Amino acid sequence: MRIRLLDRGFDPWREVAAYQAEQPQLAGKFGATTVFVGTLRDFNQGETVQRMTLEHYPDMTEKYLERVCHEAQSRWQVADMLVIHRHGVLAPNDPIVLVAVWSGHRDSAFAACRYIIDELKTRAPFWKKEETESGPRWVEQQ
Amino acid sequence: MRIRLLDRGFDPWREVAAYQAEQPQLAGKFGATTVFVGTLRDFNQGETVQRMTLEHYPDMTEKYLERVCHEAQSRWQVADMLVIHRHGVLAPNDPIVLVAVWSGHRDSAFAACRYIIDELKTRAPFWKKEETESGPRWVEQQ
Amino acid sequence: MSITVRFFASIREKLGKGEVLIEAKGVSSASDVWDRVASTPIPPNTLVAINQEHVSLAQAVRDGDEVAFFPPITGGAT
Amino acid sequence: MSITVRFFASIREKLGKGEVLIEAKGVSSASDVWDRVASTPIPPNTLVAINQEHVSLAQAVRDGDEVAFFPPITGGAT
Repeated sequence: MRIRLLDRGFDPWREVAAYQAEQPQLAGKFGATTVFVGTLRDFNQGETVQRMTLEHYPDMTEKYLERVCHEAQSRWQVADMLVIHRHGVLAPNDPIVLVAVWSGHRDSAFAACRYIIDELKTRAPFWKKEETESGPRWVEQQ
Repeated sequence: MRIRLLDRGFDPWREVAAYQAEQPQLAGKFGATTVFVGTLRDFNQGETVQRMTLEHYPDMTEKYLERVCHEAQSRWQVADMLVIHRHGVLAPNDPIVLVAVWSGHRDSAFAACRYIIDELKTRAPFWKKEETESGPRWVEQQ
Repeated sequence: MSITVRFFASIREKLGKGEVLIEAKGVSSASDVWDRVASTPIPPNTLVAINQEHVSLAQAVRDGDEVAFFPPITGGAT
Repeated sequence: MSITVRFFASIREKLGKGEVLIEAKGVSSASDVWDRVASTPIPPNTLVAINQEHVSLAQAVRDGDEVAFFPPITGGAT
Protein backbone atom coordinates (compact mmCIF):
# COMPACT_ATOMS: atom_id res chain seq x y z
CA MET A 1 0.00 0.00 0.00
CA ARG A 2 1.32 3.41 -0.88
CA ILE A 3 -0.08 6.89 -0.19
CA ARG A 4 1.60 9.91 -1.70
CA LEU A 5 0.99 13.65 -1.59
CA LEU A 6 2.62 15.43 -4.51
CA ASP A 7 3.22 19.13 -5.10
CA ARG A 8 4.03 18.55 -8.78
CA GLY A 9 2.21 17.07 -11.75
CA PHE A 10 2.07 13.32 -12.26
CA ASP A 11 1.13 10.85 -14.97
CA PRO A 12 -1.44 8.55 -13.32
CA TRP A 13 -0.98 5.68 -15.80
CA ARG A 14 2.77 5.72 -15.43
CA GLU A 15 2.40 5.74 -11.64
CA VAL A 16 0.05 2.75 -11.67
CA ALA A 17 2.33 0.83 -14.04
CA ALA A 18 5.44 1.66 -11.99
CA TYR A 19 3.82 0.74 -8.68
CA GLN A 20 2.49 -2.54 -10.03
CA ALA A 21 5.91 -3.40 -11.48
CA GLU A 22 7.43 -2.86 -8.01
CA GLN A 23 5.09 -5.48 -6.49
CA PRO A 24 6.31 -8.77 -8.00
CA GLN A 25 4.46 -10.68 -5.27
CA LEU A 26 1.18 -9.53 -6.83
CA ALA A 27 1.90 -11.16 -10.21
CA GLY A 28 -0.71 -13.79 -11.01
CA LYS A 29 -2.44 -13.24 -7.65
CA PHE A 30 -5.00 -10.59 -8.59
CA GLY A 31 -7.78 -10.77 -11.15
CA ALA A 32 -9.12 -7.22 -11.02
CA THR A 33 -7.69 -3.72 -10.94
CA THR A 34 -9.91 -0.65 -10.66
CA VAL A 35 -8.41 2.79 -11.09
CA PHE A 36 -10.07 6.14 -10.60
CA VAL A 37 -8.43 9.40 -11.73
CA GLY A 38 -9.90 12.81 -10.94
CA THR A 39 -8.77 15.53 -13.36
CA LEU A 40 -9.08 19.32 -13.29
CA ARG A 41 -11.65 20.52 -15.82
CA ASP A 42 -11.34 23.89 -17.53
CA PHE A 43 -14.86 24.88 -16.47
CA ASN A 44 -16.93 24.62 -13.30
CA GLN A 45 -20.32 26.05 -12.38
CA GLY A 46 -20.53 27.95 -15.65
CA GLU A 47 -17.11 29.61 -15.45
CA THR A 48 -13.78 28.99 -17.12
CA VAL A 49 -11.18 27.73 -14.68
CA GLN A 50 -7.67 29.00 -15.41
CA ARG A 51 -5.87 27.51 -12.44
CA MET A 52 -6.58 25.82 -9.14
CA THR A 53 -4.73 25.82 -5.84
CA LEU A 54 -5.16 22.80 -3.59
CA GLU A 55 -4.48 23.52 0.07
CA HIS A 56 -4.16 20.71 2.59
CA TYR A 57 -3.47 20.08 6.27
CA PRO A 58 -0.08 18.34 6.32
CA ASP A 59 0.09 15.14 8.42
CA MET A 60 -3.66 15.10 9.04
CA THR A 61 -4.19 14.48 5.33
CA GLU A 62 -1.86 11.49 5.23
CA LYS A 63 -3.38 10.14 8.43
CA TYR A 64 -6.91 10.19 7.01
CA LEU A 65 -5.88 8.80 3.63
CA GLU A 66 -4.25 5.88 5.42
CA ARG A 67 -7.27 5.39 7.63
CA VAL A 68 -9.64 5.30 4.66
CA CYS A 69 -7.40 2.75 2.90
CA HIS A 70 -7.26 0.55 5.98
CA GLU A 71 -11.03 0.72 6.28
CA ALA A 72 -11.37 -0.37 2.65
CA GLN A 73 -8.96 -3.23 3.36
CA SER A 74 -11.01 -4.38 6.32
CA ARG A 75 -14.28 -4.32 4.37
CA TRP A 76 -13.21 -5.92 1.11
CA GLN A 77 -10.58 -8.39 -0.02
CA VAL A 78 -7.96 -6.05 -1.35
CA ALA A 79 -4.51 -7.20 -2.48
CA ASP A 80 -2.97 -3.73 -2.76
CA MET A 81 -3.79 -0.02 -3.04
CA LEU A 82 -2.15 3.12 -4.38
CA VAL A 83 -3.43 6.63 -3.62
CA ILE A 84 -1.83 9.81 -4.98
CA HIS A 85 -3.24 13.28 -4.31
CA ARG A 86 -1.92 16.57 -5.66
CA HIS A 87 -1.59 19.79 -3.73
CA GLY A 88 -0.27 23.19 -4.80
CA VAL A 89 -1.06 24.92 -8.06
CA LEU A 90 -2.76 22.93 -10.86
CA ALA A 91 -3.68 23.73 -14.46
CA PRO A 92 -6.71 22.38 -16.35
CA ASN A 93 -6.25 18.78 -17.46
CA ASP A 94 -3.88 18.08 -14.55
CA PRO A 95 -4.67 14.93 -12.58
CA ILE A 96 -5.83 15.77 -9.03
CA VAL A 97 -6.18 12.35 -7.46
CA LEU A 98 -5.49 8.72 -8.31
CA VAL A 99 -6.97 5.70 -6.52
CA ALA A 100 -5.91 2.23 -7.68
CA VAL A 101 -7.08 -1.04 -6.11
CA TRP A 102 -5.85 -4.56 -6.89
CA SER A 103 -8.13 -7.39 -5.85
CA GLY A 104 -9.09 -10.97 -6.58
CA HIS A 105 -12.47 -10.06 -8.03
CA ARG A 106 -14.12 -7.08 -9.64
CA ASP A 107 -16.84 -6.61 -7.04
CA SER A 108 -14.33 -5.84 -4.32
CA ALA A 109 -12.05 -3.84 -6.64
CA PHE A 110 -14.90 -1.52 -7.67
CA ALA A 111 -16.34 -1.25 -4.17
CA ALA A 112 -13.03 -0.47 -2.48
CA CYS A 113 -12.00 2.06 -5.14
CA ARG A 114 -15.33 3.85 -4.89
CA TYR A 115 -15.22 3.80 -1.09
CA ILE A 116 -11.76 5.36 -0.99
CA ILE A 117 -12.57 8.22 -3.37
CA ASP A 118 -15.90 8.95 -1.65
CA GLU A 119 -14.47 8.96 1.87
CA LEU A 120 -11.38 10.88 0.81
CA LYS A 121 -13.63 13.61 -0.53
CA THR A 122 -15.32 14.25 2.81
CA ARG A 123 -12.68 13.31 5.39
CA ALA A 124 -9.19 14.09 4.03
CA PRO A 125 -8.51 17.80 4.59
CA PHE A 126 -8.07 19.35 1.13
CA TRP A 127 -9.56 22.60 -0.13
CA LYS A 128 -9.80 23.79 -3.70
CA LYS A 129 -9.49 27.40 -4.76
CA GLU A 130 -10.27 28.09 -8.39
CA GLU A 131 -9.03 31.03 -10.42
CA THR A 132 -11.78 32.02 -12.84
CA GLU A 133 -12.33 35.01 -15.10
CA SER A 134 -14.25 36.71 -12.28
CA GLY A 135 -11.42 36.13 -9.81
CA PRO A 136 -10.47 33.48 -7.28
CA ARG A 137 -13.12 31.51 -5.39
CA TRP A 138 -13.10 28.68 -2.91
CA VAL A 139 -14.94 25.64 -4.21
CA GLU A 140 -17.95 24.86 -2.02
CA GLN A 141 -18.99 21.38 -1.10
CA GLN A 142 -21.99 20.25 -3.14
CA MET B 1 -14.64 5.49 -28.69
CA ARG B 2 -12.38 2.59 -29.57
CA ILE B 3 -12.93 -1.16 -29.31
CA ARG B 4 -10.05 -3.53 -30.00
CA LEU B 5 -9.62 -7.27 -30.03
CA LEU B 6 -5.99 -8.29 -29.64
CA ASP B 7 -4.32 -11.64 -30.14
CA ARG B 8 -1.15 -10.49 -28.39
CA GLY B 9 -0.30 -9.16 -24.95
CA PHE B 10 -0.87 -5.50 -24.11
CA ASP B 11 0.08 -3.03 -21.39
CA PRO B 12 -3.25 -1.59 -20.19
CA TRP B 13 -1.74 1.56 -18.65
CA ARG B 14 0.22 2.35 -21.77
CA GLU B 15 -2.92 1.82 -23.88
CA VAL B 16 -4.99 4.18 -21.72
CA ALA B 17 -2.26 6.83 -21.75
CA ALA B 18 -1.81 6.53 -25.53
CA TYR B 19 -5.52 6.64 -26.26
CA GLN B 20 -6.05 9.66 -24.02
CA ALA B 21 -3.11 11.46 -25.63
CA GLU B 22 -4.73 10.89 -29.04
CA GLN B 23 -7.93 12.69 -27.92
CA PRO B 24 -6.82 16.34 -27.53
CA GLN B 25 -10.48 17.42 -27.62
CA LEU B 26 -10.93 15.71 -24.24
CA ALA B 27 -8.29 17.84 -22.48
CA GLY B 28 -9.87 19.87 -19.68
CA LYS B 29 -13.35 18.52 -20.51
CA PHE B 30 -13.51 15.48 -18.26
CA GLY B 31 -13.25 15.30 -14.50
CA ALA B 32 -13.31 11.55 -13.95
CA THR B 33 -11.69 8.48 -15.49
CA THR B 34 -12.50 4.97 -14.31
CA VAL B 35 -10.46 2.06 -15.59
CA PHE B 36 -11.04 -1.62 -15.01
CA VAL B 37 -8.44 -4.25 -15.92
CA GLY B 38 -9.11 -7.98 -15.68
CA THR B 39 -5.95 -10.07 -15.33
CA LEU B 40 -5.29 -13.82 -15.56
CA ARG B 41 -4.59 -15.30 -12.16
CA ASP B 42 -2.30 -18.28 -11.70
CA PHE B 43 -4.98 -20.22 -9.80
CA ASN B 44 -8.71 -20.82 -10.17
CA GLN B 45 -11.08 -23.11 -8.32
CA GLY B 46 -8.24 -24.62 -6.33
CA GLU B 47 -5.98 -25.41 -9.27
CA THR B 48 -2.84 -23.85 -10.69
CA VAL B 49 -3.48 -22.28 -14.07
CA GLN B 50 -0.53 -22.58 -16.44
CA ARG B 51 -2.08 -21.06 -19.52
CA MET B 52 -5.45 -19.98 -20.85
CA THR B 53 -6.89 -19.91 -24.37
CA LEU B 54 -9.59 -17.34 -25.10
CA GLU B 55 -11.82 -18.29 -28.01
CA HIS B 56 -14.21 -15.79 -29.53
CA TYR B 57 -16.78 -15.44 -32.31
CA PRO B 58 -15.22 -12.95 -34.75
CA ASP B 59 -17.47 -10.07 -35.83
CA MET B 60 -20.21 -10.97 -33.35
CA THR B 61 -17.82 -10.09 -30.51
CA GLU B 62 -17.06 -6.63 -31.89
CA LYS B 63 -20.75 -6.04 -32.59
CA TYR B 64 -21.74 -6.78 -29.00
CA LEU B 65 -18.86 -4.82 -27.49
CA GLU B 66 -19.96 -1.82 -29.54
CA ARG B 67 -23.56 -2.30 -28.57
CA VAL B 68 -22.72 -2.45 -24.87
CA CYS B 69 -20.62 0.74 -25.18
CA HIS B 70 -23.44 2.55 -26.97
CA GLU B 71 -25.87 1.47 -24.28
CA ALA B 72 -23.53 2.85 -21.61
CA GLN B 73 -23.31 6.10 -23.58
CA SER B 74 -27.09 6.41 -23.75
CA ARG B 75 -27.52 5.78 -20.01
CA TRP B 76 -24.76 7.95 -18.59
CA GLN B 77 -22.91 11.08 -19.62
CA VAL B 78 -19.78 9.59 -21.06
CA ALA B 79 -17.12 11.65 -22.86
CA ASP B 80 -15.17 8.69 -24.27
CA MET B 81 -14.56 4.95 -23.89
CA LEU B 82 -11.82 2.46 -24.65
CA VAL B 83 -12.34 -1.31 -24.55
CA ILE B 84 -9.60 -3.85 -25.29
CA HIS B 85 -10.13 -7.61 -25.02
CA ARG B 86 -7.54 -10.32 -25.55
CA HIS B 87 -8.07 -13.56 -27.40
CA GLY B 88 -5.67 -16.42 -28.14
CA VAL B 89 -3.21 -17.91 -25.66
CA LEU B 90 -2.54 -16.08 -22.37
CA ALA B 91 -0.13 -16.66 -19.50
CA PRO B 92 -0.79 -15.87 -15.82
CA ASN B 93 -0.52 -12.13 -15.04
CA ASP B 94 -1.51 -11.25 -18.64
CA PRO B 95 -4.25 -8.60 -18.91
CA ILE B 96 -7.46 -10.09 -20.35
CA VAL B 97 -9.68 -7.07 -20.68
CA LEU B 98 -9.47 -3.30 -20.26
CA VAL B 99 -12.45 -0.93 -19.91
CA ALA B 100 -11.74 2.81 -19.60
CA VAL B 101 -14.42 5.50 -19.32
CA TRP B 102 -13.90 9.28 -19.37
CA SER B 103 -16.73 11.35 -17.95
CA GLY B 104 -17.59 14.68 -16.33
CA HIS B 105 -18.28 13.14 -12.94
CA ARG B 106 -17.31 10.08 -10.99
CA ASP B 107 -20.83 8.67 -10.61
CA SER B 108 -21.23 8.21 -14.33
CA ALA B 109 -17.62 7.09 -14.83
CA PHE B 110 -17.98 4.29 -12.26
CA ALA B 111 -21.46 3.29 -13.40
CA ALA B 112 -20.61 3.13 -17.10
CA CYS B 113 -17.34 1.23 -16.50
CA ARG B 114 -19.11 -1.31 -14.31
CA TYR B 115 -21.96 -1.68 -16.78
CA ILE B 116 -19.61 -2.37 -19.67
CA ILE B 117 -17.58 -5.05 -17.88
CA ASP B 118 -20.72 -6.75 -16.50
CA GLU B 119 -22.59 -6.80 -19.81
CA LEU B 120 -19.48 -7.81 -21.73
CA LYS B 121 -19.15 -10.84 -19.49
CA THR B 122 -22.58 -12.22 -20.37
CA ARG B 123 -23.20 -10.99 -23.92
CA ALA B 124 -19.90 -10.75 -25.81
CA PRO B 125 -19.05 -14.24 -27.11
CA PHE B 126 -15.77 -15.25 -25.46
CA TRP B 127 -14.91 -18.58 -23.90
CA LYS B 128 -12.02 -19.40 -21.60
CA LYS B 129 -10.17 -22.68 -21.59
CA GLU B 130 -7.67 -23.13 -18.78
CA GLU B 131 -4.70 -25.43 -18.80
CA THR B 132 -4.21 -26.78 -15.29
CA GLU B 133 -2.11 -29.55 -13.78
CA SER B 134 -5.02 -31.95 -14.29
CA GLY B 135 -5.37 -30.99 -17.95
CA PRO B 136 -7.37 -28.48 -19.95
CA ARG B 137 -10.87 -27.44 -18.87
CA TRP B 138 -13.43 -24.98 -20.15
CA VAL B 139 -14.26 -22.34 -17.56
CA GLU B 140 -17.93 -22.56 -16.56
CA GLN B 141 -20.09 -19.55 -15.93
CA GLN B 142 -20.59 -19.00 -12.21
CA MET C 1 -28.53 -21.06 -50.88
CA SER C 2 -28.02 -22.85 -47.59
CA ILE C 3 -27.60 -22.30 -43.85
CA THR C 4 -24.15 -21.88 -42.28
CA VAL C 5 -23.96 -23.52 -38.87
CA ARG C 6 -21.15 -22.66 -36.48
CA PHE C 7 -20.05 -24.13 -33.17
CA PHE C 8 -17.80 -22.64 -30.52
CA ALA C 9 -15.80 -23.69 -27.47
CA SER C 10 -16.89 -26.93 -25.73
CA ILE C 11 -19.70 -27.52 -28.25
CA ARG C 12 -17.27 -27.24 -31.14
CA GLU C 13 -14.97 -29.75 -29.42
CA LYS C 14 -17.78 -32.20 -28.59
CA LEU C 15 -19.15 -32.18 -32.14
CA GLY C 16 -15.65 -32.23 -33.58
CA LYS C 17 -16.47 -29.49 -36.08
CA GLY C 18 -16.49 -25.71 -36.19
CA GLU C 19 -18.68 -25.05 -39.19
CA VAL C 20 -21.02 -26.94 -41.51
CA LEU C 21 -23.35 -25.99 -44.34
CA ILE C 22 -26.83 -27.50 -44.43
CA GLU C 23 -29.76 -27.31 -46.82
CA ALA C 24 -32.42 -24.89 -45.66
CA LYS C 25 -35.20 -27.23 -46.77
CA GLY C 26 -37.21 -28.71 -43.89
CA VAL C 27 -35.55 -26.47 -41.31
CA SER C 28 -37.75 -23.82 -39.73
CA SER C 29 -36.17 -22.99 -36.34
CA ALA C 30 -32.74 -22.92 -34.66
CA SER C 31 -33.86 -26.04 -32.81
CA ASP C 32 -34.41 -27.83 -36.16
CA VAL C 33 -30.91 -26.80 -37.22
CA TRP C 34 -29.41 -28.48 -34.15
CA ASP C 35 -31.35 -31.68 -34.82
CA ARG C 36 -30.09 -31.74 -38.40
CA VAL C 37 -26.38 -31.35 -37.47
CA ALA C 38 -26.07 -33.25 -34.18
CA SER C 39 -27.10 -36.73 -33.13
CA THR C 40 -27.27 -35.81 -29.43
CA PRO C 41 -29.77 -33.53 -27.65
CA ILE C 42 -28.70 -29.90 -27.34
CA PRO C 43 -26.77 -29.40 -24.06
CA PRO C 44 -28.66 -27.41 -21.41
CA ASN C 45 -27.87 -23.68 -21.32
CA THR C 46 -26.64 -23.70 -24.91
CA LEU C 47 -26.83 -20.21 -26.42
CA VAL C 48 -27.97 -19.57 -29.97
CA ALA C 49 -27.17 -16.71 -32.33
CA ILE C 50 -28.70 -16.11 -35.74
CA ASN C 51 -26.75 -13.75 -37.95
CA GLN C 52 -24.66 -12.86 -34.88
CA GLU C 53 -27.59 -11.82 -32.73
CA HIS C 54 -28.52 -13.67 -29.55
CA VAL C 55 -31.90 -15.40 -30.07
CA SER C 56 -33.90 -18.27 -28.59
CA LEU C 57 -33.92 -21.86 -29.87
CA ALA C 58 -37.45 -21.32 -31.19
CA GLN C 59 -36.33 -18.47 -33.44
CA ALA C 60 -37.18 -18.91 -37.12
CA VAL C 61 -34.29 -19.66 -39.50
CA ARG C 62 -34.22 -18.67 -43.15
CA ASP C 63 -32.19 -19.62 -46.16
CA GLY C 64 -28.84 -17.79 -46.07
CA ASP C 65 -28.76 -17.39 -42.29
CA GLU C 66 -25.72 -18.04 -40.12
CA VAL C 67 -26.75 -20.03 -37.04
CA ALA C 68 -24.30 -20.47 -34.14
CA PHE C 69 -24.43 -22.68 -31.04
CA PHE C 70 -22.19 -22.08 -28.05
CA PRO C 71 -21.98 -22.56 -24.28
CA PRO C 72 -22.55 -19.76 -21.76
CA ILE C 73 -20.12 -16.91 -22.23
CA THR C 74 -17.08 -16.66 -19.97
CA GLY C 75 -15.17 -13.63 -21.24
CA GLY C 76 -14.17 -10.58 -19.29
CA ALA C 77 -12.79 -10.83 -15.79
CA THR C 78 -13.24 -12.54 -12.47
CA MET D 1 2.34 24.84 27.58
CA SER D 2 -0.30 26.33 25.34
CA ILE D 3 -2.76 25.48 22.61
CA THR D 4 -1.80 25.72 18.94
CA VAL D 5 -4.70 26.94 16.80
CA ARG D 6 -4.62 26.49 13.04
CA PHE D 7 -6.87 27.80 10.30
CA PHE D 8 -7.19 26.60 6.72
CA ALA D 9 -8.57 27.73 3.39
CA SER D 10 -11.34 30.39 3.47
CA ILE D 11 -11.24 30.58 7.27
CA ARG D 12 -7.49 31.23 7.22
CA GLU D 13 -8.05 33.99 4.65
CA LYS D 14 -10.94 35.58 6.55
CA LEU D 15 -9.06 35.64 9.83
CA GLY D 16 -5.87 36.71 8.08
CA LYS D 17 -3.80 34.16 9.97
CA GLY D 18 -2.80 30.51 9.63
CA GLU D 19 -1.65 29.71 13.14
CA VAL D 20 -1.73 31.25 16.62
CA LEU D 21 -0.73 30.12 20.09
CA ILE D 22 -3.10 30.74 22.98
CA GLU D 23 -2.97 30.14 26.71
CA ALA D 24 -4.87 27.03 27.74
CA LYS D 25 -6.25 28.75 30.83
CA GLY D 26 -10.01 29.36 30.70
CA VAL D 27 -10.46 27.29 27.56
CA SER D 28 -12.37 24.04 27.93
CA SER D 29 -13.83 23.24 24.50
CA ALA D 30 -13.03 23.80 20.81
CA SER D 31 -15.86 26.32 20.84
CA ASP D 32 -14.05 28.30 23.57
CA VAL D 33 -10.91 28.26 21.44
CA TRP D 34 -12.75 29.88 18.55
CA ASP D 35 -14.19 32.59 20.81
CA ARG D 36 -10.71 33.35 22.10
CA VAL D 37 -9.12 33.75 18.67
CA ALA D 38 -11.88 35.27 16.55
CA SER D 39 -14.14 38.28 17.04
CA THR D 40 -16.84 36.90 14.72
CA PRO D 41 -19.15 33.91 15.26
CA ILE D 42 -17.89 30.64 13.86
CA PRO D 43 -19.12 30.23 10.25
CA PRO D 44 -21.82 27.57 9.81
CA ASN D 45 -20.50 24.14 8.73
CA THR D 46 -17.02 24.86 10.05
CA LEU D 47 -15.14 21.64 10.77
CA VAL D 48 -12.95 21.15 13.81
CA ALA D 49 -9.99 18.86 14.38
CA ILE D 50 -8.13 18.31 17.63
CA ASN D 51 -4.70 16.76 17.27
CA GLN D 52 -5.60 16.05 13.64
CA GLU D 53 -8.77 14.09 14.41
CA HIS D 54 -12.18 15.29 13.30
CA VAL D 55 -14.22 16.21 16.41
CA SER D 56 -17.25 18.33 17.32
CA LEU D 57 -17.15 21.93 18.56
CA ALA D 58 -18.12 20.73 22.02
CA GLN D 59 -15.04 18.51 22.28
CA ALA D 60 -12.83 19.17 25.30
CA VAL D 61 -9.46 20.83 24.67
CA ARG D 62 -6.39 20.30 26.81
CA ASP D 63 -3.11 22.06 27.28
CA GLY D 64 -0.72 21.10 24.46
CA ASP D 65 -3.47 20.30 21.96
CA GLU D 66 -3.46 21.38 18.34
CA VAL D 67 -6.91 22.71 17.39
CA ALA D 68 -7.77 23.38 13.75
CA PHE D 69 -10.75 25.11 12.13
CA PHE D 70 -11.56 24.73 8.46
CA PRO D 71 -14.43 24.81 5.97
CA PRO D 72 -16.04 21.67 4.51
CA ILE D 73 -13.54 19.56 2.63
CA THR D 74 -13.41 19.78 -1.17
CA GLY D 75 -10.59 17.45 -2.17
CA GLY D 76 -10.76 14.53 -4.51
CA ALA D 77 -12.70 14.69 -7.73
CA THR D 78 -15.91 15.88 -9.28
